[in-house]
Amino acid sequence: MRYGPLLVTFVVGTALVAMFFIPHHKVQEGQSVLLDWANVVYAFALILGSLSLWASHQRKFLSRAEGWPYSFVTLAALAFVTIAGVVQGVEEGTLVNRYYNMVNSPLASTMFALLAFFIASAAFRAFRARNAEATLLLGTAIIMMIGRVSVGEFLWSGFPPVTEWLLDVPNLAAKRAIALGIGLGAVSTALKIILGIDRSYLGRS
Amino acid sequence: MNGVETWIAAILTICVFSFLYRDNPLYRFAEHLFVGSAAGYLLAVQYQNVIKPNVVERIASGNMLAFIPLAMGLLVLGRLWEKTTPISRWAIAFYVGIYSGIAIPSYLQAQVFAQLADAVKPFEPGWHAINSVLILLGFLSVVAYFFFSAPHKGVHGAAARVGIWFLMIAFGASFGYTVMARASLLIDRVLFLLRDALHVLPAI
Amino acid sequence: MSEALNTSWFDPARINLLVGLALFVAFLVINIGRARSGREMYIRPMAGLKAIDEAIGRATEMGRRVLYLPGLGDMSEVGTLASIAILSRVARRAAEMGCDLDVPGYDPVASTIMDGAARQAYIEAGRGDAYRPGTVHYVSAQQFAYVAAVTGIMLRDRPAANIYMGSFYAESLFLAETGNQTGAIQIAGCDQVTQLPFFVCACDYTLLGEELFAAGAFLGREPVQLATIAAQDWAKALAAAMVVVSLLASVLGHPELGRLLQTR
Amino acid sequence: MAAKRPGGWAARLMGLDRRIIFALIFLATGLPLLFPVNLPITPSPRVRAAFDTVDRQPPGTYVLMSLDYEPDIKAELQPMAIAVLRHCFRKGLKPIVLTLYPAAPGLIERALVIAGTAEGKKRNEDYVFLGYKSGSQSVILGLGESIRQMFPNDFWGTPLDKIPMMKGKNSFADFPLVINLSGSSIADYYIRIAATRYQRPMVLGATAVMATDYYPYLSSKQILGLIGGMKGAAEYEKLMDITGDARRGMDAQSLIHVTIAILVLLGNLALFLTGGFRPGGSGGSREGTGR
Repeated sequence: MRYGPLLVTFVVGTALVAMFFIPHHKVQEGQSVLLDWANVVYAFALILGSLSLWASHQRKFLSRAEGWPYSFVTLAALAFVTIAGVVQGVEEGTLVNRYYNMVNSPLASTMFALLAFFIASAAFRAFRARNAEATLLLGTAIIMMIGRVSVGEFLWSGFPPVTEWLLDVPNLAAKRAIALGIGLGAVSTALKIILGIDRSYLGRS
Repeated sequence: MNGVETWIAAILTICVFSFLYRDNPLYRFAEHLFVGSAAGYLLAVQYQNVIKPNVVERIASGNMLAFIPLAMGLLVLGRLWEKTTPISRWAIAFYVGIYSGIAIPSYLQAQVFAQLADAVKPFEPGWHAINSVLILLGFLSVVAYFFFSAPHKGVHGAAARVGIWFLMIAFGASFGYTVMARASLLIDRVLFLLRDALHVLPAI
Repeated sequence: MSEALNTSWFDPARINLLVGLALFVAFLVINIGRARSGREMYIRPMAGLKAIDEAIGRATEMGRRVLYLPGLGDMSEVGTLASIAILSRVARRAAEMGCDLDVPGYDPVASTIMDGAARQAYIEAGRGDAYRPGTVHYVSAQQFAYVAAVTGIMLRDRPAANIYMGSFYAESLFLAETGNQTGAIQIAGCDQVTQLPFFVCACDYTLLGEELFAAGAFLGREPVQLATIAAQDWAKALAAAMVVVSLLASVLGHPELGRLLQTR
Repeated sequence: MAAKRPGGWAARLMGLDRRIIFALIFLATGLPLLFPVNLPITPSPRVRAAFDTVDRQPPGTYVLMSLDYEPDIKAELQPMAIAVLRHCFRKGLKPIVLTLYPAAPGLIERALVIAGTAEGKKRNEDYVFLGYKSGSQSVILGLGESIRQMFPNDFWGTPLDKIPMMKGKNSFADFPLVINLSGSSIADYYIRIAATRYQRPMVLGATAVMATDYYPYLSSKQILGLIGGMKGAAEYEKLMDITGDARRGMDAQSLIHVTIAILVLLGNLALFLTGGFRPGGSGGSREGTGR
């Protein structure tokens, strides 16, 4: 029982790595079947998560804990959208699709839009030329900001080419080195899991 | 969207903007409504696009193979009760095995080999070669900065220091050119409020 | 014309990737051997990781929670796997110090895994009974619904420390800026390059890119784990050397060395 | 008022309440929308290349348009879609439109109605909307084989065989031009499959953040034009001589960027006055910049 799951991870993991190198159509079909199974496991994990989300808000609502009316809103929305979506579907013309355009979409796009405010407050607080490095950071950011809008072009026609040079040379060099490091770090992390060196995911560290 | 739906969307938009002032009942309402609605939408989409085609319809059409993913899914639900929690590890092990196995070759190809293939492209002709040299210098100095097994001292320390300068320029550039994307989203929301909700601006 | 069904058992165009992978596994095995034979594995200190202990200590003194955000990547993002390894170390420290932990989850599978990992960490710290069942709780798998819920936690529960470890996307600035506003000490580690500038600007400590992957091993301090970081360094040195050598070769008129790295 | 120490207002400025910054950003967005200034827009070579590629198609040419963006990021790509659709209609081209995003059909239907009424074009005569199909990469591969296998009916349920416009149109081969507007990796699939494998001339529209990653494909001619973000869409509207949401937004873009730049400069002026600058850097601690 203890080593069973570790063996499953090793066998399945090694098989998926091997499938990358085997173009045989039967093997590729096998891979897509395994991926479909993984998607089903994800769906059931989502059900598990949603049940625990429901339970925590229900507990808060029934015990009239602080903020219980808000929990009722979550419970009502969760129940309505799930039932309507499962019964009628979610595509264009269904109830849930109209609800999505009326509730989910404006909430998501407005939350996304708040980033414009936070980028301003973060720039104001953090872009302080305390030392050489901070000056490099804020100087590049200012040049990039001004150079990318029409007023920048208006002030000096050289702005846009400078912003493109910043992206094509220093930014590219640093991003390439970071990507290389991330790639090797990711391969190492995934290998540790398949080879059983790191078992924290099984609740044993 | 018809009139009422536009108004509801506009009210929810204002509830979210109110967060900028401070945390308040309007924002808290929008937050809880969003958490419930999003969870519901995800469950509905997962049922329609994953569970129904891969499990319900396959079993209905007599494909017995579909019982395996169903069984693994039920193993995951085993975590609902204390004594059945250990058996859920089998489904988790399968899931982690799948995505670790996929990750190794795809990260190796996209993040390691693709970057190196780009890095070894021959120098550009003429004075553009300066850019190629700068890119190589930047690449090597940032790699030196990320080296773990040696302290940042001596030549390695100097290279790491140059690496920090390249990192700072890269972060400044990346920060700067993200501003436009975020500003676009805010412009879209304010345009929605001014035109579609308040009709202060003419419709297109 | 549909492609004839492929029946070959090996794709020769991907031989270079196979060699690369074999080399990496070899580096791993060699370094694990070195670590097991007792050689001391030096890894340079990372300020962000030292700060995690201080942050948990400060939260314990103030009697407030530590908020651990595992990122918005699903399990196909290896940053999420790295975050699980870091969480089990952070949970153990929190258990030893008697500090309360709060882990709002984005990916449902990762949330399930982290619940197990955190529970196990408390048991190994001898504090199995102190583990609060709702510590790891799934919140939402929609990007900004998750942000709405987490910012609500930040502003109402006022955790003393916010730890961001994993793959974060456009929402990174929203979370870090709100956290900064509450005065919490903030430590971030992220493998999404475009989000690093925002964490650098809004957090006290930021682990850059691959430092996220080294953090789990570094916090664990087990020799075998440190060996994997050494293996990464060997591979990085080899990659840098290959770039220099093949550029030199192409300048001297032999560009074919570079074509070895082309992949399909 | 008693003469304050010069550091007085500077110290206050350093600790400025961020809600004042939020109010400034709100004004910088709303005012230019209400009172447009119309700062000059000069189309960049990349957007002009995209415009020329569409412009030189003879009337009646069929164009495959894949519009792949969710409502959350429609700010940059919806105005772009409307401008490109109007261009196709004005040139008498025949766009066949589809999407690979589940929540996009409503948006695209609205874009087609706006562009259609503006240029006097009608459904199933001048354009066809195939709607949404899940499975991004597999759908694009499918379009190389047979459109009808991927999209048996159009968005409103009419079988393709009953639409005269679709007669003889079976796969990529029948489309001399492919246009993809995307906010994600779907652009890579179209470049790899439509442009490279099936050698289709292709124009790409992308969000501002993504656009820079596709400059190399332009220089390698895998794509013939690149429209980047709201600025690219505004440039396309300028070339079309129309004023859409992109051009309306450009004044606000400039004012927001200038506002942030001025705030940062003021903050540093205040820092300088309160003696915060330590020349020569503070050693290796990169985190110092974050505080």
